[in-house]
Amino acid sequence: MSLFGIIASIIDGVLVGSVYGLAAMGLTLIWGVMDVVNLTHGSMIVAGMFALYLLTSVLGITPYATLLPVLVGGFLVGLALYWIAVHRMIGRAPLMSLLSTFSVNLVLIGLGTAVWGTVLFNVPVSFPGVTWQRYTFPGTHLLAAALTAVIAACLYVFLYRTRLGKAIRAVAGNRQAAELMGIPTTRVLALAFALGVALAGVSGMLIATLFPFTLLSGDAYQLKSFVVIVLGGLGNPTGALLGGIALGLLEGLVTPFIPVSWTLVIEFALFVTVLIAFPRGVFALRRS
Amino acid sequence: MTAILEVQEVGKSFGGVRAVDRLSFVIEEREILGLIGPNGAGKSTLFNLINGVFRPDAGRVRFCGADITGASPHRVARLGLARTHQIVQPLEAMTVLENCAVGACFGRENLPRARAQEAAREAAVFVGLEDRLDTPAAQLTIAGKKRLELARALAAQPLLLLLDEVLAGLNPTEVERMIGVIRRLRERGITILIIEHLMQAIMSLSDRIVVLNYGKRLAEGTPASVANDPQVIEAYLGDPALARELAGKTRA
Amino acid sequence: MSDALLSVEGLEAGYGEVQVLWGISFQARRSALTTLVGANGAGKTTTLRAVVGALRPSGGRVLFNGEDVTRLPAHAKAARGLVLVPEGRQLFAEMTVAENLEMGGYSKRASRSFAVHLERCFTLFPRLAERRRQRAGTLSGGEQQMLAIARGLMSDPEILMVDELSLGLAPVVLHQLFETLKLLRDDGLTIVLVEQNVHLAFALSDHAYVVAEGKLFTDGPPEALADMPEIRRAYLGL
Amino acid sequence: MLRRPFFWVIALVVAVFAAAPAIGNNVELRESLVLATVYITLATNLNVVLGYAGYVNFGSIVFFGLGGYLCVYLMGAPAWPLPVALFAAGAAVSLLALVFGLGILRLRGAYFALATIGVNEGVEAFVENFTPFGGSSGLYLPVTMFKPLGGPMAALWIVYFLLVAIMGASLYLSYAVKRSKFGLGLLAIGQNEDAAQVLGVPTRRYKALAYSLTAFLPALAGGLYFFKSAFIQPSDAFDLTFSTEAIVIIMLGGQGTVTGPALGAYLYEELRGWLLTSDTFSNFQLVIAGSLLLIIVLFLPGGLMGWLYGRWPRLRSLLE
Repeated sequence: MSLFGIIASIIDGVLVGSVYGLAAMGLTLIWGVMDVVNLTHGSMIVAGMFALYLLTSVLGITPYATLLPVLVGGFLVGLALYWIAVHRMIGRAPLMSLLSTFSVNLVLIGLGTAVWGTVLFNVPVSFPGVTWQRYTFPGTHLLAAALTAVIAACLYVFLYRTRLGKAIRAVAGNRQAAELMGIPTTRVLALAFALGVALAGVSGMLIATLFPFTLLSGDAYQLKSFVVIVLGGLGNPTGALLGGIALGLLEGLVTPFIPVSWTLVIEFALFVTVLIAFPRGVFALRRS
Repeated sequence: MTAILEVQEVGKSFGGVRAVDRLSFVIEEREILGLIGPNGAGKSTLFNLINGVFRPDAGRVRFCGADITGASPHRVARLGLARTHQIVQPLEAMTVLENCAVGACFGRENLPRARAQEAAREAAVFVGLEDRLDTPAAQLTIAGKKRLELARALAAQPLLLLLDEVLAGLNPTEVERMIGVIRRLRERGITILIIEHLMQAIMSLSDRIVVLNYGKRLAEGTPASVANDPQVIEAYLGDPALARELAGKTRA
Repeated sequence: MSDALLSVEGLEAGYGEVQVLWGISFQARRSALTTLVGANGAGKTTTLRAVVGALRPSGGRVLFNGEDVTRLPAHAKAARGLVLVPEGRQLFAEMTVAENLEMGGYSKRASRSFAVHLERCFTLFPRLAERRRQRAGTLSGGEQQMLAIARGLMSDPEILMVDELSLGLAPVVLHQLFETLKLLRDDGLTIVLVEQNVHLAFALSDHAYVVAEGKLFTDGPPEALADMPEIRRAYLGL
Repeated sequence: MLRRPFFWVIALVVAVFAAAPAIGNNVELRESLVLATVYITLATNLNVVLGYAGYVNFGSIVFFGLGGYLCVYLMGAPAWPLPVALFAAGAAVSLLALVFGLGILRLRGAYFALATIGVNEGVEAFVENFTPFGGSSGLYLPVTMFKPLGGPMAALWIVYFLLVAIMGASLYLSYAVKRSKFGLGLLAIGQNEDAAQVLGVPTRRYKALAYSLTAFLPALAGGLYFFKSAFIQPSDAFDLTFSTEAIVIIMLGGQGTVTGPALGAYLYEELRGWLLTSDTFSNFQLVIAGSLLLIIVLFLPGGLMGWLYGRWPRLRSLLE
């Protein structure tokens, strides 16, 4: 393969990787704020995918117009999940929140498979691409990356420039002190959780514009999110985006050279190694 | 007399702050050495450096002649150095007896489980927990948990015991009892290094006192000499002059 | 004392199954500085935490401005001006000084006069103004304590409760902080102080309470208490 | 040992499992009990790490799957006899677990839990690409493999009795560990790892040892299970649902108790059997498992045995 081919592969990897980063942002936000590993993450990604499918095929909405409903719907679902499965687990042993979110995941996946089975879905989305040398970058990839960048920027502005966003960071830093400052921490936790779920949903929707999916795809993307946040540093949304891009870069870099099926092996080996070597994440510069 | 613990030029920093700064002192066998100083002076950090929870940045720690600098806590415990925690660390779901059995099993004697039961019972009775043997640790009062900390350490049959504020949070009667327990420990041949804020207690218990301030040794000597040291009064007991000055301004 | 801004009656609280407070009572007079003293572990910190709602009281009442606020969550009490500067500062270490102050002024009540409070904090603590963009975790111990107090002041407190102001501070810094508290009190702020440095606390207090074993042992003017030998020995560590 | 009531409980369970299908040569019952023995084996071993030492392992199935693969592989091309292949597989998996354990057990809480998922998925992805193991299409055993055991009919009975024995051994292991010094150390780690270390518990070594020790019997069970079906493929061998169910079982029965996992496995099996035969619920197996787990986590965190011991403390001294 030519050098151009490799470069093109890497660029495409980065485009797709940024969407992984978006998914991971939701997961890492929740982890950072309330020390909960949200194991409903995978099913929320799948929910985003199916939301795209249903909204476009049943209601006939144009694919990218589903972004807003998915965001709002994800937020509401997240609020409900927080009160059902997470609220009572705050501050308890990590096992408990792992298990409670895990059990909700089982329920959701179980319900989903009972209704839709595990067949492959594909949402036809077309968007003009960009051609460079002999290589064409699909428009869907470019648009997904662009939307990811916009959403990530919005999240950054929200967390660092608004009062409510800062309150989320304050609660993440020291919940007790935040409460003493008059911040209603329980509401802030629910908000952060809902936001994390909404991000997972939107990322699922974007991923569904790129690749076909099944009801069980969530697991794979959840694992990718884990890899990404371990690279990016737990609880660090900016790091998550970098981690996602790094993962995409890696995928783009290795696919020209080795069979695609080995990338999973490499990713998991990387995941476990990074986890052991840098428990705080490779890009975790902020946490001392 | 022979030194049981030698701390030589030990230092430790956290993010640029020197918690313990080139500190040296020695504890003789069967001695009770008191360690005092303001909050944040580095006392608990020093304990963590001695028993291996932290690794010193500099200096050496010798215990019974062996270099234990940077050795892991479980190895230090096995050698016969036990400690209590300022913030009690009970194994909550386990009973008093089981808590003590952990100490006995993995302490200096390295007892098998069956024999550890005996040592555990004895230690629990020694500190006065005889009627709570089968109570889960979580259900003890603060005073009970403090006692449990001590019992667990004792069950290990230590040569040297590090006591981190075992009297804090006890009422005067309980303090008296605990002081009695500590005295009897020394009679059993255990050397004791004790951190304590209750001045009355530490002055009467200790053979010698080391005063820490900002991780450094501020003074060392008999309780009487330390209590009259103006530097100590300023750093730890509060500066009477400063107090008077403020008082003057307020009531003027 | 009819002009008590805060009145605590028979407060009981604890952690899990362990009860720490066994019916403690005290009052804080308007525009006065009240001190709680007592041995380590006597329940002073627990008292403050139960008063502001960081810990749920299991019995007794907390009356603030004549209103029963016992069961309100901490954030609601803070929003009414019942503010605690907690032991060990509890700053938002990853956030800047300015952001910490902004969080202090989070409640609706406090945010109304945000600019005025910020101005006052920077006047009281010029160091903080210099370091407004610095992360709180990188400040020195004294600066952190200043920020903790300033953050409490940003909440527009009617009553400011300060837990262990002197913890790990150099005497010079401590002196300065006590001066600031005195200034605030003379300005009309009601202050409740828990302090292990009894000398300093008494020098500043209008009234003092001695706490022992989770109960009120005695109270009175600080000079009178300091003169009682049995109190000096048993509870003040003098 | 013989004077402990629990020893007789284990003996009774094993005897019932062995005798029930054997009386009247009830093959149907035997096949339904096979899964129960596997569940009890997996849950009981997992409980030592999860319930005693407090380390949540989401990927415990990796031992089972690797044991299966190694055993089937060794009986295939190298044509090792079953006992040798089985033992070699068990030993190899234990060793591997020790190596993995020393690495990932440095992580705590959620970090460890994630790493276990990573290990399981990584191993599965690896096996899918590993040609000696047949890649994603898996490995088959020829029917002649059953010959040395007296033909397929007899072989299936032997495998079943071996699985029952492994189940019994697992229960005994769990019980013996809990009563031993090693178990005391693990329980201390589960309560407060730092305090345990200060008390002298060699935490790192104990954790790795527990991880390795509890890999052995599940590996044997995996070997037998896949020998029995004469076929193994990655998606069966490393099915995370299996690990998940083991966790549900432990939580249902009571984490950290000796009897809990067995009781939980039995109840879960009953429930599953009932759900699978019921028209309304056959599609909702995961939904039921999930709801059950959520209810336990929210309202009964000690599980059934935890609840029973809470009500009748004397029961604990009798059974634990």
